[in-house]
Amino acid sequence: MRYTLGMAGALALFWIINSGHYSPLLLALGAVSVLLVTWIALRMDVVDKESTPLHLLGRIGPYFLWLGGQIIASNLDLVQRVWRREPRYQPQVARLPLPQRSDICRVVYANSINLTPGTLTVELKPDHLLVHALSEEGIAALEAGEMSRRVSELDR
Amino acid sequence: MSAVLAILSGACLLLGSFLLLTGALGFLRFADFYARLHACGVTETLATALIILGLMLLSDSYLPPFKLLLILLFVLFSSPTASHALAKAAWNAGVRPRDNQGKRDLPLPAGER
Amino acid sequence: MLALTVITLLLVMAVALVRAFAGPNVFDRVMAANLFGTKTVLLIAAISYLYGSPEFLDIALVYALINYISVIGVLRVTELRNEQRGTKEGA
Amino acid sequence: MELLVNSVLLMLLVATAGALVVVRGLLASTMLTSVYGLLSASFFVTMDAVDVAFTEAAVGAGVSPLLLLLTVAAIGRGEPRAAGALPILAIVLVTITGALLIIGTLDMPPFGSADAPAHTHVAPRYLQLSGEEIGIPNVVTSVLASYRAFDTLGEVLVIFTAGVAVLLILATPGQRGSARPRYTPGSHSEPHTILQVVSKILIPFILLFALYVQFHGEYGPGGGFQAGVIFASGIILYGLLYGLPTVCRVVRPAVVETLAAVGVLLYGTTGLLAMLDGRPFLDYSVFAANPVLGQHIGILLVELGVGITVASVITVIYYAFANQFEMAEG
Repeated sequence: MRYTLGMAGALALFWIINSGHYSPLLLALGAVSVLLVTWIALRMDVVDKESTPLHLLGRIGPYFLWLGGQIIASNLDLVQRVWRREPRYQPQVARLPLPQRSDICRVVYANSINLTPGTLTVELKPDHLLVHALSEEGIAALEAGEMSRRVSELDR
Repeated sequence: MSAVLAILSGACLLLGSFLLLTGALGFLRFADFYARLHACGVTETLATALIILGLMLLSDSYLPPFKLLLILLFVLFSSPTASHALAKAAWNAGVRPRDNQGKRDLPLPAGER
Repeated sequence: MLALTVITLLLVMAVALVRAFAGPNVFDRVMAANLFGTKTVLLIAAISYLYGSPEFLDIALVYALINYISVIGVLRVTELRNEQRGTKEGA
Repeated sequence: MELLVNSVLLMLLVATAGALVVVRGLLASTMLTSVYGLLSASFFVTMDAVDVAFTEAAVGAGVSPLLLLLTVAAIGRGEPRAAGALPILAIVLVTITGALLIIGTLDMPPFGSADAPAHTHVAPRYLQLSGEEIGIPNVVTSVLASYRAFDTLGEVLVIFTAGVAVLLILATPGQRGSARPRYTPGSHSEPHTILQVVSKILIPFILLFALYVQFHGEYGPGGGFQAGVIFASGIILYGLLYGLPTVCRVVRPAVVETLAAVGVLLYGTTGLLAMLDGRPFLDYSVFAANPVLGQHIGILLVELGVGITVASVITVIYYAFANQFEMAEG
């Protein structure tokens, strides 16, 4: 129920931000649309703690700030690799452990790896990730486990 | 005030454009499929964020910035996911990563083929 | 600056097109199409500011939402191919 | 600047078209088609044809590559190399037709000229009076759903007929002209955790955005056609990730097939209601004492009909196609 309400709330917010017209007719149509979509989403069985991660909301902010820093750093690294006369990179493939138990955290972890340029999740298996990286440093940084630890903390 | 905003937005747009060019260059120069995928990643995260931020600073009414924010949010959701889907599809189809000359296959962790 | 951004975007789109044409492998073309999609989102957003008509943003929003569906379609196609090959080998 | 953007986009468009002709391999062609769609949408945007751009965005770059992909999945990726010598007849025919078309454009008025027939016939009236007569900001919607509502009814019928035709051709044998999955394979061998979780978050927003486009057609770009396509692509995304049987359980084929007809009927009935009152077909002024309000209600109803039909027909076509390749798979 909590998740249903959360999703309906998010959808209503999406409608209001997009609409820009607040006549009674359009607001009523908006309410009907939100109800319809929520109903379809319930039928699709996509309303659960993964699609509406309310429990993460409090802790996700600081994580995104940290992730933003990582993204900028790895972008700068990639920029200097690309603009050399001879593009310099040493690709690596490695397996990483996947300690996160909940699907949402695994996805946050995998997509954080994807969002930082230079590392890319190729496969997400039940107990490990297959990661392709442009350099040994990229793999080493992931193996050091800071990102993994921070993602695990989200769920706690 | 608006002059400061204009300068800030110009800086964001300029940096974003530079990153876009970087990504395109990498996309053109890298020898291996997976490496090119990384180059796309550069252009898609930070450059998108910077350009959209630059545009947001240019708005004078309140609705467009919100829409831009939504666009940024959805791009940040979908672009890493698309990269992953693409890598997975290529892996499924038997494309294996190569070294930086695009000649030899990389050593894979034990158990992968 | 806006004009510069638009020109850069067009240039990047041209580069993506070169990749889409040159390949070498089919996934490079898929990647190029995907890159093209995100660049179109940005191009339409930038043009909407350049021409001063914010209603274009809706179109950019549509792309941002549905751009990645075709990549998922490609993933499904390769999977089906693998499954078919698997059943043939099994038989 | 505008000229530069337009000419670069057009050059890219021509290059893509050329590449489409040369490239072998159907998957590659499909991707180039999607690039072509994206480019034409950008081009329409720069020409200020926002509603057309919207349609192209949703159809040309969204749904049609997907349907092509499903076709590729069903028939395989290879394209046989044409055997034999150059297709001389085809080249001659294409050259002559192309030349005739180019000669034809010479008679057209210059681009944007104010005294072109298109701008002197009914367009001034639409532009000047639609504000008073219909009272909605988006003139395109006024023209489409009110002044030219009868034409639009024809277009909706075309879409409906296309859906029926696809069903007739691709119907599963023994199921009375319907394409429904016959068997229930187990869940996918490997779940797509990342894609499924992200799509779980995005699908409700795609669907709601479709409805937003549906109901704001009077104010901004969009309307029933675009909304229907976006809604259907949300459903197709769900189907791609969770499998055809699951999506058929959520959105039943029988319901979708009925809805395709309901949309057309809604449109037609709106028109008939006017006739019951002794007014011409599709004259919306009967719906309220105030004619402008009547126009509002009428446009909302017919756009809803369009949206329902388009969404249903595209979903039906997806079911029929997907059923085809899942049968090839099984």
